[in-house]
Parts: sequence; C-alpha cells; structure tokens
Amino acid sequence: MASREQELSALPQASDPPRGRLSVLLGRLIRPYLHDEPHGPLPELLGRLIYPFLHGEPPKPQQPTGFYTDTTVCIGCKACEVACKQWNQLPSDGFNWSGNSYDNTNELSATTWRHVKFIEQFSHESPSVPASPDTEESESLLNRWLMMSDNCKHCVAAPCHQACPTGAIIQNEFQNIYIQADICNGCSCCIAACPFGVITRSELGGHSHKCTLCYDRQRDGLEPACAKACPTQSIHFGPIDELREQARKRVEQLHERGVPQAYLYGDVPGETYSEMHSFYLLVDRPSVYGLPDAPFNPWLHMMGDYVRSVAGGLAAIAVLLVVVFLLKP
Amino acid sequence: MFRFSLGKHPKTSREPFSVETLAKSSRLRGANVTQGICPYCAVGCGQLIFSKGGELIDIEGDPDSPISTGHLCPKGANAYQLSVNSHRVLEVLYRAPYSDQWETKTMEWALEQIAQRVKATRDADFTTRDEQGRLLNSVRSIGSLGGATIDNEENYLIKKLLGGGLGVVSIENQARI
Amino acid sequence: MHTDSRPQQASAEPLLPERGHEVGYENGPVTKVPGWHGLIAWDALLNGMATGLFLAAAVSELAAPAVFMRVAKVAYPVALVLLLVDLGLLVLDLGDPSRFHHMLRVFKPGSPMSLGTWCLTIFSLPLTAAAALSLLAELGWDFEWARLLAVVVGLLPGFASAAYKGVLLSTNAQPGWKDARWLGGYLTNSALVMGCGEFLVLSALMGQTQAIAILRTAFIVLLVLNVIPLGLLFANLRPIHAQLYTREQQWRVGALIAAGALIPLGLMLLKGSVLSISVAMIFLLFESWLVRAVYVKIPHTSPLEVRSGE
Amino acid sequence: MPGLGASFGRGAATNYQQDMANSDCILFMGSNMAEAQPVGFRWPMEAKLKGATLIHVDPRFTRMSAVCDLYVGIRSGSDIAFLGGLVNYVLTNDRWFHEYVLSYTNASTIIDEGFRDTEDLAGMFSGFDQQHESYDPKQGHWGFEKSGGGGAEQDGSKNTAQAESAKDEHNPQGHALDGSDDPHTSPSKSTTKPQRDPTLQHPRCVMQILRRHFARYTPEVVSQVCGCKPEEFMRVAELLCTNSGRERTTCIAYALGWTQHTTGVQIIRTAGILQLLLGNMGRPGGGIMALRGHSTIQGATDIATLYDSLPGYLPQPPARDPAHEGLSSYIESGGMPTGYWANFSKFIVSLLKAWYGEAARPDNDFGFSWVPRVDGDYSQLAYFDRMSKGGVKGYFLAGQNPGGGGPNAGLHRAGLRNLEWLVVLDWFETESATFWKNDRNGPLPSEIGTEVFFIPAAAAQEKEGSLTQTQRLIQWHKKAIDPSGDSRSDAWFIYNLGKHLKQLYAGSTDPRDQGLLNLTWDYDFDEQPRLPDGTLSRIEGEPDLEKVLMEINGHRLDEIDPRTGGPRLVSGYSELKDDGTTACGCWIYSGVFPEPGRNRADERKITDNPIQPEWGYAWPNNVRVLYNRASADPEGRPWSERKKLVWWDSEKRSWVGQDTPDFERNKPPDYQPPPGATGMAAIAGTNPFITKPDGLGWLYSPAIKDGPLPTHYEPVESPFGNLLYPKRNSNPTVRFFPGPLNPIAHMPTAEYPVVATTFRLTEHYLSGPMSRFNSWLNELQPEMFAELSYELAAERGIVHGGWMTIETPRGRIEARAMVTRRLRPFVVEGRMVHQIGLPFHWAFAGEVVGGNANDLTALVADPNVSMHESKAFTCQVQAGRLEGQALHPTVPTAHWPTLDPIPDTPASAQPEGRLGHGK
Repeated sequence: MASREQELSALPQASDPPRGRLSVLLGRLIRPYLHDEPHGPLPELLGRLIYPFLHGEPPKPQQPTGFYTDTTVCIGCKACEVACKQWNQLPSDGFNWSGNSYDNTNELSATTWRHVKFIEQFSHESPSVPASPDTEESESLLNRWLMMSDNCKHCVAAPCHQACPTGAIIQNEFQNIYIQADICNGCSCCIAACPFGVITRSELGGHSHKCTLCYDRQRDGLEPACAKACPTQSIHFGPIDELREQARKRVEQLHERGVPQAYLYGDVPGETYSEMHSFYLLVDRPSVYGLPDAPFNPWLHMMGDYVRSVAGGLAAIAVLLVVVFLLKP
Repeated sequence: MFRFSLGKHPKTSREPFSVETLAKSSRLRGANVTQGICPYCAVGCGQLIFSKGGELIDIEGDPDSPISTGHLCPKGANAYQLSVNSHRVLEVLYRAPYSDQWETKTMEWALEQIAQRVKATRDADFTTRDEQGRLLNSVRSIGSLGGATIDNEENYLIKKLLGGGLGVVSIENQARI
Repeated sequence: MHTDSRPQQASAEPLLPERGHEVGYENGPVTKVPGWHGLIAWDALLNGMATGLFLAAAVSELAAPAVFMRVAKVAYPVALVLLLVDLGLLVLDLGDPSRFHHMLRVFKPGSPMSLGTWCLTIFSLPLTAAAALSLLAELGWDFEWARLLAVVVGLLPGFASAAYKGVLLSTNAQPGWKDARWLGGYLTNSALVMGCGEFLVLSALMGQTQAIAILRTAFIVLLVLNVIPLGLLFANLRPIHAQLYTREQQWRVGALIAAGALIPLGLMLLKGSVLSISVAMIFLLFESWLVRAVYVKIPHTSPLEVRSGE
Repeated sequence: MPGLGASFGRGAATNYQQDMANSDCILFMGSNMAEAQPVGFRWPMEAKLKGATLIHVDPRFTRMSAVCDLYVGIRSGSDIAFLGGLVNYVLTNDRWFHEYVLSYTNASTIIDEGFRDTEDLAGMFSGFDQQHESYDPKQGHWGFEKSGGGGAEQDGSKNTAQAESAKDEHNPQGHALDGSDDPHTSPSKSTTKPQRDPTLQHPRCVMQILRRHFARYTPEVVSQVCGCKPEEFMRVAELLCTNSGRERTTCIAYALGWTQHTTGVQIIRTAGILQLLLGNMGRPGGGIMALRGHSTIQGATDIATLYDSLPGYLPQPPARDPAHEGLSSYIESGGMPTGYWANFSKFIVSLLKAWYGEAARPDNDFGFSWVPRVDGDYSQLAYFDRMSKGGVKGYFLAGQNPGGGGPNAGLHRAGLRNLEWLVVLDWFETESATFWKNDRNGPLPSEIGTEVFFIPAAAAQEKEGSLTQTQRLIQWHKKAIDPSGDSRSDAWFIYNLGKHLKQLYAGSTDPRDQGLLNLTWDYDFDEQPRLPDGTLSRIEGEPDLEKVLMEINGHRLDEIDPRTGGPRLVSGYSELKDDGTTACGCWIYSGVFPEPGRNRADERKITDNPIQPEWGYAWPNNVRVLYNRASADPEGRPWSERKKLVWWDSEKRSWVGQDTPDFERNKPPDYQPPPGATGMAAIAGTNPFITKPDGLGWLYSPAIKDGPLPTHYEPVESPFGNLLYPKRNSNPTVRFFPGPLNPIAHMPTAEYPVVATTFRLTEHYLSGPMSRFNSWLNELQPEMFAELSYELAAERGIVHGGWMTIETPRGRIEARAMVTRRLRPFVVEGRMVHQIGLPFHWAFAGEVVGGNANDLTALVADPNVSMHESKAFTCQVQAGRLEGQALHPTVPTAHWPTLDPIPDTPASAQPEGRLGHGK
C-alpha cells in the first residue's frame, strides 16, 4: 500500500507554465530570463518588468480546506513548528530563552508560521505544614497548563487579502490565503491589516511571508506538514465543512465530559468578522491565548472613512471657492 | 450601502495568480523515496526519506507505519537537519597527545593507526588467566561504549569483533537492561 | 461568535509573589507593526503638500484665472517636485523597492493602497503635463488649453490621491489606527489647508497682492475649519493615548499641536507680510507633521501598563 | 530490565504501543511519555478520546500531566511507597482478580520456612552478607518450598530460585561474577515442583507473605512518604481497580523516572505485582509498557553490547576455576530444566558457530575459550570509575557521549583524560570528542595526553540497518543517500577495522589470537550496492548488513539452499541445534530473515489485522503482546468479548486470535505436564509465562539481588530517613564508587536540603549530540534552566528568568530560573521539602551550551543492573551565576541547514521559506 507521498515520486516535476491567455505566451517568451542564467542585464530587467503582469488561467476551485486545532489534546511538543520549518526550509530565529513557560518561539512571523503557546494557570495555594483544612482544593482554583498551536487563520474575508495592493495575496483554489512571494513587494499593508499579528516582513528579501497552508503540498494531494506531523492530532486538516462538523461534535463531547468551557473560535462568521479556515477549540477566553476577543474586520469602516475623508477635502475646497468667488475682483 | 460584506468570498477565477503560483507543486515529484526509521527515541516512527540528485530534500512521517501513522515529534521532524548540517564533521580529525588542535587525516591513516593502537594495547594487557588461575582470555584495558543509537547489525559487529575476536570485556551501551 | 460560557480567571488571593512569570499572552500586543521606517509620517505630509498645492492652485486658477494663473504656473511644478519626493519615499518604504511596479499589477479599489497608488500614478500624468506646460509657457510655448485641460483632468485623481491616505492609515487592525475614524477627514482637509498655505506663500514670494488677499482670508478660514476634523481625530485617539501616555505627556503634545495650529492663525490675523506668511507656514507644516508623527507612532509604542510590568 | 524479567520472564515491554489505545485506564508513573515519546503518546490520547482515564503520578506537573485526567504529585524517590500502597489497597479491599491470580501467578506457592521478610528484620531480608553488602539468597532461604521435602530436604533439591535467577531471559546479571555459582555447590536443577496452597491460607504462601509485607503501606503512610494527599492516592487506587478485571484493562507505563533509581528494578517489580494482582498482564490494553529512550536501546540489549551478556541474553561466561571453565559447565549453570531455557545449549553453540565458523568444533568446545570471561563489574559506571583512576588505556565511543551525558559527567571526563587513545564515532564535535579543549573545568590541553581519533559517522539516512524499538519490534531502515564527505557508517568502520586487525595478526600462532583469526568476517557486498536512484554507491568497502542480519537469524550449516548455494536460513529458533549443525548470532532474533530475500524487519505490509503483524518483526516469534495466553481464561476462552486477543479453538486444536500466540500453538489449556517433564513439556496449558520455569507470573521473585519483594528505601541522597523502616534508610545493596571525584551526600543530609530530579524535554535529546547542533530545535529550548517552585524561589531570593546556581558534592552549575507553580513543595513526614527539576540536555559543546545537570549527579549503582540515580538526589540552590567566564557556543549559529536550491526542481517547487535566498 503506497501512501500518497510515495506515489508522488513517480510524477514528473512540473516545469511548464500552464497554457492560457496571451500573457502566458508572452511569459513563455521571457521565461528563460526568469529562471535560467540571465542573458545580460537588459533582458533580465525586461523580464523583471514584465513578470508581475503575466497572468494565466486560474485553477478551478477545489473543495475549501483548512485547519481545525483542538487545543485540548495539544501536548505542546512543537512538532508542528519544526515540521513547518523543515518542509518550508525556514530559518531558525535565533536562541532566546523567553521564560514565558515553555514558549521560546514568542510569535508568528515571516520565518515562523506555527507557534505553540503555553499558558500556565495554577492556583496560588501553597502546601502548608501542618496541612490545614483551609487549603483543601476549591472548585474555583484552576490547575491546568493550556497549550495551543497558533498559525494564520486563513480568514474567508481576510483583511490582509483586502489590503494587498499588488495582488500578491490571493485566495487560492482551496480558499486558503496565500502570499505569492514572487509578487510581494513588501508594502506591509497586510501586516497592518491582520488583526492576529500573523504576518511580518522578512529582513531577507523584504517580502511578507506567512503560513501557506502548504499550498505546494495541497497541490499534490498532500496534507500540510504541521497537521501531518502533529502526534496527538490536535491539528486537523481537511475539507472545512467536515472539520466544522467534527469540531462541533468534539465540543459537545467535551461539554458532556465536564468541560463546559469548551467552544470554537472562528468556525462561523461573527458580527464583525468572517469565519476562518483555521479555527480553534479553546477552553478559556480568546485573549488568554493571545487572540482578539472580538476580532474586527477593518474594512467595515472603509467606506465611512472615505466619506469623511472626501467630506473633509470637499469642505476645504468649498471654503476656498467661496472665498475666491467672494473676494475676486 | 457602503457596508462591506464579510460574507463576500473572492472568486478564484478573478484572483491574480502569478506564473510561478500556477506552476506550484511539491518538491517531492520525481524524488526518490526510501522508507526509514526515526533515529531518535525508541518509539520507532516510520519516516519517508526523499532525495534528489543524491541530496536529501525532505524527511517526513510514513503514513503507512502502524506505530506512527505518519506523525513525527519535533525531533523526528528535525531528522533532515541531522544529516544536512554545516556543523557535521565530514573528515577524519586527529588530536595528538597534549596538542591543542585537531589535524585533518585520511580514513585509511586513521584505520591503520587505530588498529595498531588496539594491537599494542591488547598485546600488552591480554590476560589468559588471573592470579587465581581462572581462565579470562580477556583484555581489560580497552573498552567500548555506545550502541543504542546505532543499528543492531553494528552492535553485533562490535560485540563480535571486540568481544569474540579481541577479548574486550567492557563493551557497553546506553542501555542498563 | 463566542456565545459559550467563558471561565473566569482564578481570583484566589495570591500567597506569594503577586505577579508570577505566568506572563501569558493577555498583556502582549496581538498585532504586528508594519515595517514602515517612519518615513510614512513624511510621506503623509508630502502627499498632503503636493496634492493640496495642486488642488488649491487648480481650484483657484479655474475659479479666478486672472488672479491666480501666474502663481499657479509656478505651483504645478512645485507640486510635481513634492509629489516626486513623496513617491520616492513610498518606494523606499517598500521591503523590495525594485518591485515598486508590482503596485500596478492589479487595480483593487477595495485596497486603499492600490487605489491610492493608481490615483497617484494617474494624477502624476496630468500634473506632469500641467507642470511641463506651465514651464513651457514661461519659455514662450504657450498651449493654454492643453494646460487647462491637464489641470482639469488632474482634479479628480489629485483629490483622490489626497483622500486615500487617511483611509489607508485607518483601515487596518493596528491599535489606535483602527479607531481613527476621522483621520481621512483630517488629512484631506489638512492637505487643502497646507496647499492653500503653500499657494499663499508662493503668491507672497511672487508679490501677487490680489492673490495674497484672497488666499489669506481663505487660509484663515481653513485654519479654523481644520480644527474640527483635528479635534474629532483626537477624540477618536483619546482611548489609545490614555493607554500609551501619561496625562502629562498628553498635555505636552496637545499643547505643541495647539500652538502649531494657533500661531499661524494669529500670525495670519496680524499681518500679511511675506515673512509672517512664511513663518505661519512653517508652523503649520510643523503642526501637520507633528500630528502625523504622533499618529504614526501609536502602534510602535507599547502601553504604559506593559512597560511598567517589564 | 530485570524488574520485568523477574516477574514475567522477559525483560521487555509487554505490549505494543498501539495497544495502549485499547486501555480503559493508563497509569503513567516515572514516565513523561507525552514529552519523551510524543508520537507513541498518540495511542493513550486515542484511548482518552474513547473514554479512558489517564493518570499521571510524577514529581513535576509536565506537558503530559496537562492532558491527563488526574495528576498526583509525589516526591522523587517515593515510587515504591506509592505503588506498595496500591498493592496493599488491592489486597485489603479484595480487589484482586481471583481467577487470574490463582491460575497464572505464584500466589499459592509456599516459600521456604527459613525466609525472613523485611517485616521481621526491620527493613532487611534474610541472608544479608554484611561484608559484601549483598544478599545470599541461599543463606536467606528465599527459594520455593519443594513438594515432599518441607524445609528439611537437602539444599540440592530446593532453593533453585537463585539459580533460576541466572536463567531469566533478561537477567544476565543473575549469574554470579565471582564464579561462586559452581554447579556442584549451588542448588541443582530439580524438576520437582514447588509446593502450593490453592486456598492461599498457608502462612508461608506468597499471597500471605505479600499481605504482611505490604500491610504497612496504608494511604496515610503513602501520603506521609510521598507528600500527596490520601484522597489523591485513593482516587488512583480506585480508578485502577474499577478499570481492571474481565471487561476492562489498565496499563502501566514507565520510563527512566523509575529506572534511574537505586531501587529502580524493585519499583518495576512493584508494578509487576500490581498488574498481576489486577489481572492485566498478557491482555490487550493492559501490561507494563517500558518506554525507552534510544532508537535501538532494546536491540543493543538484545544483541548485547553489554559486558555481561552475549547476544540473546546468554550470560557472558564468568571467570571460573579450571575445572569449570568449559562449555559444559557453562551450559549446566546457564540452562534450566523446565521452560524455554531448557534450550540453552542450542543457543550458545549456535552463537559460537556464527562467530567462529568452521573453527568452532565440538573438540574445542566450539571455540568457547575464545569468548572473554568476566571477572568483575565492567559496566559503564564501574569502568569509568576505573578509568578515572587510571586503569584503562583505549576506548571506543560509538554514538554515545559520556563526557556530557554520563552520571557525574565530570568523573567521566576525568576518565577520558586518563586514556592513552580514544576513538570517537559521531556526527558532531560532542563533549566527549572535545573534552580536551572545551571543558572549562578541565586542565589545559597541554596537560592532557589522550590521543583522539574522530571518525565522522554516517547519518541515519546514509546507511541501512535495523533498529529494535521499545516494544521489541525490529524495523529495517534503508539507505537513501551516500554518506557525506569522508563520513562512514559505524558498520563500515568496525568492519574495516576488523579487516586491518586480522591482517595485523595474520600468521600468529599464539592461542590468544586464534579467536580473532578464526572470527568469520566476510560481509562484502556481492556486487557494488546501488542507491535508490539506481546509481552505484561511491562508498567502497561497506559491509552488506543484510548478510549480518542473516547471520543473526541463523543458518542450517548442514543444508544447502539451492536458491543461494549457501547454507539454508533457519525459520526460527526452534530449528537450532547444539551439535554444531546450526549457526545463529542471536537466537531471539531468529526468524527475522527466514528465507533468502525475505528480510522480515523490512516488511511493510498493512493488513486488516489491527496488530499489523506484517509490519516489521517483533521478537520473540513476532509476538506483539507477550504472555498473551493470559488474555484467555484458564479454559482458553477470552476473559470477555471486549478484551479478546488469543484464545483456544477446540475445533482446530490450536490457539488462535489476532496475535501470534506466545505459547505452544497446539498445547491445549487442559494440558498437565507428566511428572518429571523437562523443557517446554513441563509447562502446563494454563501457564502463560513460558520463560519462567513454572510458567507463572511471579508475585514473589527471588531472582533479584535486593530482595524477593519490593521495599521502600529512600534514595541514596535524600533529606529524609525511611519512615517505613527507620533502621534502614537506603537500599542496603547499593554499590558505591568512592573516590575524590564522586563524593556522596549521605542521607539524611542537611547541607543539601533540596531534592533534585532530572528530566527530558521534547525539544532536545539526551546530552544534546543529536539536538544541540540543530538550530530548529535549539530555538525551541535555547538555554539550560531549572524548574522550581514559587516557595523555594521566595525563600532563596531567586527571580524568575534570573540566574541560579545548583550545587551537589560533585559539582556546581548555573541555570536560568523557571519559577513555576507546576512545581510545588511537598509536605513529607510533616515538614516541607523543596524539589527542583533539571533538564539534562545542555553541556559545553554545541550551537547552544549551558550547565550540565549530569555534572551534578552521582555515580552510584543499583545492585541489579548498575543503574545510577539521577532521578532523585539532593542539592543546594542559590540565586546568582557561577563566577568565571560564561560558556560560549563552540560552533556558530546555522539558521538554515542549507541554502542550496533543491536539485532538479523548478522555482515553483522550491521550498517557500528560503526567503529570497536560493531562488
């Protein structure tokens, strides 16, 4: 029984650009200048100038996919982090001990696309000598160590996607948000737009990077590296509808088993934010996990802001016109 | 009417895919794949090792393995970096007595030197019988340590050569049975 | 979205050290600061100066050509220079400046940056034409109709170029910025105020007394008018400023901004000389820059609470 | 793992990891499986999803505690007290599985009347030899009472127990090293059956002894010793009891948290007793899982890179007087008349044939004299003690780092400095390779005379071979690419070193060189091997390890396989003979290569059988659940539908089920051995533990050097005396290695009042050779830290994130302080004791460096397996750093493994994360 991974080795490596519009034909013409040894500075410059404007036939939409991360089974092993770095060949971020529990990763960034968070919640009770009856465990005291593997939320209406002026950020055929590193020019609008602080700009190359939901793997029918590695299957990958159903069942199960706090974060659209294609099962307030309690899509304000902006300008022009007409000889 | 809709999905067909994005695929296509076992702990997770042009390009879990069903821990996921690593020593190093530095040597030289050291030490210290006249046939001044991180066959060869061949007694590994 | 019951944090009295190392994530910043090197405050200023000057000149010239044409012919090249510097800053602010042209890869009106870049690009064409034709006119090649056409064509993209910037900086998730509903209103208005001021300075330098008279009045009214969006903006920003700065710091900055707004007004009311106009303009530019800088700094500043906790 | 061997017969984990998903309750103790074996832990998590209860009993609240249903904190080193309490709870509340215990354990066996328990002798068993600080089981009358003789019979017919100990499959240490187990003076091997009392009323029957022995382990005493609350203990006990029986099974999982104690073997024994009483052995979802730490730590034990063991747990022959130095004496003292060990002679003769080939002939004892004799303790600890005192000249290190990871690593480095020559086979410049230049505590290089040869080793992916994982499963891994640069596989090195040595000794007629000269040493590939892409390997001289595995599997030398033209491979150990017609390198692995081209370790077939018997090969005989005969009741029917695994099919007259029966397939449940039966014929149809001479699980086991029943002793270093046996603080049979480099803080110590325990982090591996040169792991745990409670931090003025120093009599290290409520002080015997946790992954060589917890631990050894005690020792802590210069990494940071583009791959399929490089 050969796994999908093993079948792949039989496939030839794709190398041709897909057929399609004229621009793709043009793309073929300049292709040698793009990937092979540059044939001198002028063709290279030409290639660089034309390249972003080449488009092809977009792929057919596929079943939307995503992640469902069940934090209640996370053991904080960070396999997802290393699997991600290994598959994507991301650099290590240097060696800094944070002291924030076992989290030395600290944040998501252009070079860290999975981040396991650790939250120690322990009662402040100390054992006493001799043991006094007052120190009996009380129900209100928590003794737990929460762990959560965080990543890009792949929002359906993604602020980064809306902000991107170059079209580098696309929603691909799997409805995942993908930054095309060959297009991004590092304008940083996506960084400003993301309510979760997922994206940063790399010092190397100056482009924005984030979780691709292993687009390259999905193209070949493989699941993302992190979900594949996750030993306890805290990270689930699959068609988003199935994941939602699975997650809701799990929440019900947890409620039955005495975890009434369990709920899903991001599985459905809210008043101010769309659903996310990477959603989480949590057992405490979102802010405890470093997530916005009520994420807000900035675009909800954009039209109003334009109106006020235009009004502010028009008012000034009106003043100017009035004065000119009144005072002109 | 100016309200932006959260439910609006972008249409894939209108997304500005770049040429490279359109051609995107995994690097596993056309790679050679071999089934390996994770070299770290004793769980024995299955690994798939992908190579191209004689170079490692990826190591990930083997979904077929009934033990690990494709999963790996951070160390297992890091196995690639054990092999592809600029810190790896890739030539024979020799430190002379009282020296403060390594010297680079050939493998052949090292094998020859080590064989001579073994012979000299063994010939000097081989004990056929102890003071009480008990048969020992052993060399007590040479030892060997390690085995739980290498292969069974290598363990067997170590035990066979050093123990059965040379008479070395202190052949040990990490395991304390 | 999160309708389920939420557990409350344990509220037991701590017996030992009050703040544990359980720093967790509650007090940390959630969003990331965009890597704009601080040039953005200058960009916002230059954008306003360029578009404002063009708009002030164009509107004035079209309304009263006889009075303003001479100054306008100088104003357009000046606006072009300012715009070019601004575009330079924009390119430098990119992570990969060699890919600046990727901005024109798509037209996404939903993205303020895309809309803005397209507007700036389009605007730069009639502006260049207007500036070139103005200069040519000085040299004797007069294509007046073409020049006026360029000016008219430039009005809309010029206005949009001024209007997008505030929306760009308020349509995002950054703390403070995301609440700045009046940033656009202020910035566009401020662009016109600055433009009017610049036009006034040019008129003064060129000794256009009629223009000076009209523009001085307009400038005074605009200066007063500008206080409204500025006030509304700071009302938007009050909560975040309270988190970031002590009351004393807030007062100090407030006083500086107020001075920057009131001094030019006073100067203008007092005298219309070249000197006072220029000084007033310098104060205005300082104030405008200060407002923008204070705004830009917000997401770069960690809240007082976090700072004291470190 | 004699803890398991002594109870059940084989010293290996009894079930396979996936089987943990079938458990109804799992007790993790002395294990942090989620952190140390995260992928294995997915099976307990699966059980939990299905509704099982996971319990973690540990000194530290770990990442595993976080996902367990119940966590109970106990003080390091109090495990036997806790488990003994559980045994007592099961017995006093009559919660034991009566039918199972009566049929499958030695509960009814009557013990010699001369035996005295710790209850009688204030914490000591009978037979203690004060002079040697060890027990003499014979003097102590530990043996079983034989039928017909009472206590009066001759020595010769009873007390086989301590002789049996030697033959326990996994207790090679059982044989006496001083040669005192002379067959003529030690008890003979009687086939007489021990006496039994099925009513369990006899005061000397095992059940009654057990009751008396554990009576003092009451919940209150447990709480006093362990520092947990009695209710917590009771909850654990109740959960174990309700989840055991016909319908339900409980699994106990342990790891180094149990073994790294001077009482480790006895801790495991206690768990064995508990599992036998609850009837969980040999059943799906039950058993005892020994979770081990290295990829082939099981294999290295089986194949035996151990000083006292030959492959397949045959004892390394001890030095003996000339009359008994021959093969026959060895066989006589090594074999057992009943049970599987009756085949002993076949195993050793076949091994000698495998080693010495034609030269092994009956007339020369099959070359038995060439096998070196053991005349003392040559275990790692003892040997390094000797080395540090100057008694060793040459040493090989193959993938082990004693200079960083040995207990009392400073002493280990002192040993390395005393060598004349050292050969290191490794990937990176570890502590053990660079002790002469990087050890801040050591002398200058100009004062160190050790000659060091560093042989670059091939990475795991660059060689082939087999690994035996924690549940005895042998898995072959293939070679993906050629070794980089000059690096070579360890096999290449040993093979070619052997060739050189054979050349050097060629022509010698000295008898002592004949072993080497006669050693079969021909593993050349028949043709140059190819890489997976079809190209020829560029490595010359690589041995063909499949040939080695075939040698391990064994051959019929008297039969030619027409397919190969060579001797026929044997299909399993039942084919082995003791007349020299078979050769077999390791009898328990026999069957792994049953026919040409069929390397069962390399089998990767997925079947419908959830046990997946065709994935790899498990020894023995591909059994996945050991003693699985016990998954059926005495009549051979499954205990319950829910828990069926192997049962007797009366129509087929055969044991059937998912797993290979760990039993003679056609032996019916009602089989009763005829009187005087020997070998397997002596094992009844109701006796599942076939490597035990009586086929029973041993609640009482005289096969252990520190007593037939587990007893709580304090660790060698402890702030407390022994509450249970105040006259006897620590294990009386512990071995010490006195010397200036290895001082001990003898208990109860006031100078070192804090208990310390070491632990493993998910992100690192051992002392770091396989993790501290890896930037992706280093960024996850970059610095040495120590975990301590708020209370201790407040007492010592230690600030979270600041520095602290930890001191023991052996050394001082610095670490970052991780002040956390996951660690709590324990109230033990009415006073508060603090405990710190120390990860043991850092030392002075690597991309990240830091204080080495193993510079603090002591060289002490438990009497059975020479295990040290790094899970419980005492220390002093204070705020601040060590004086002197801080450690610096010995290699620069390498953020990326490589930035070279992936070959033969277009830009669109290059990795996303090289960020502007490589594109």
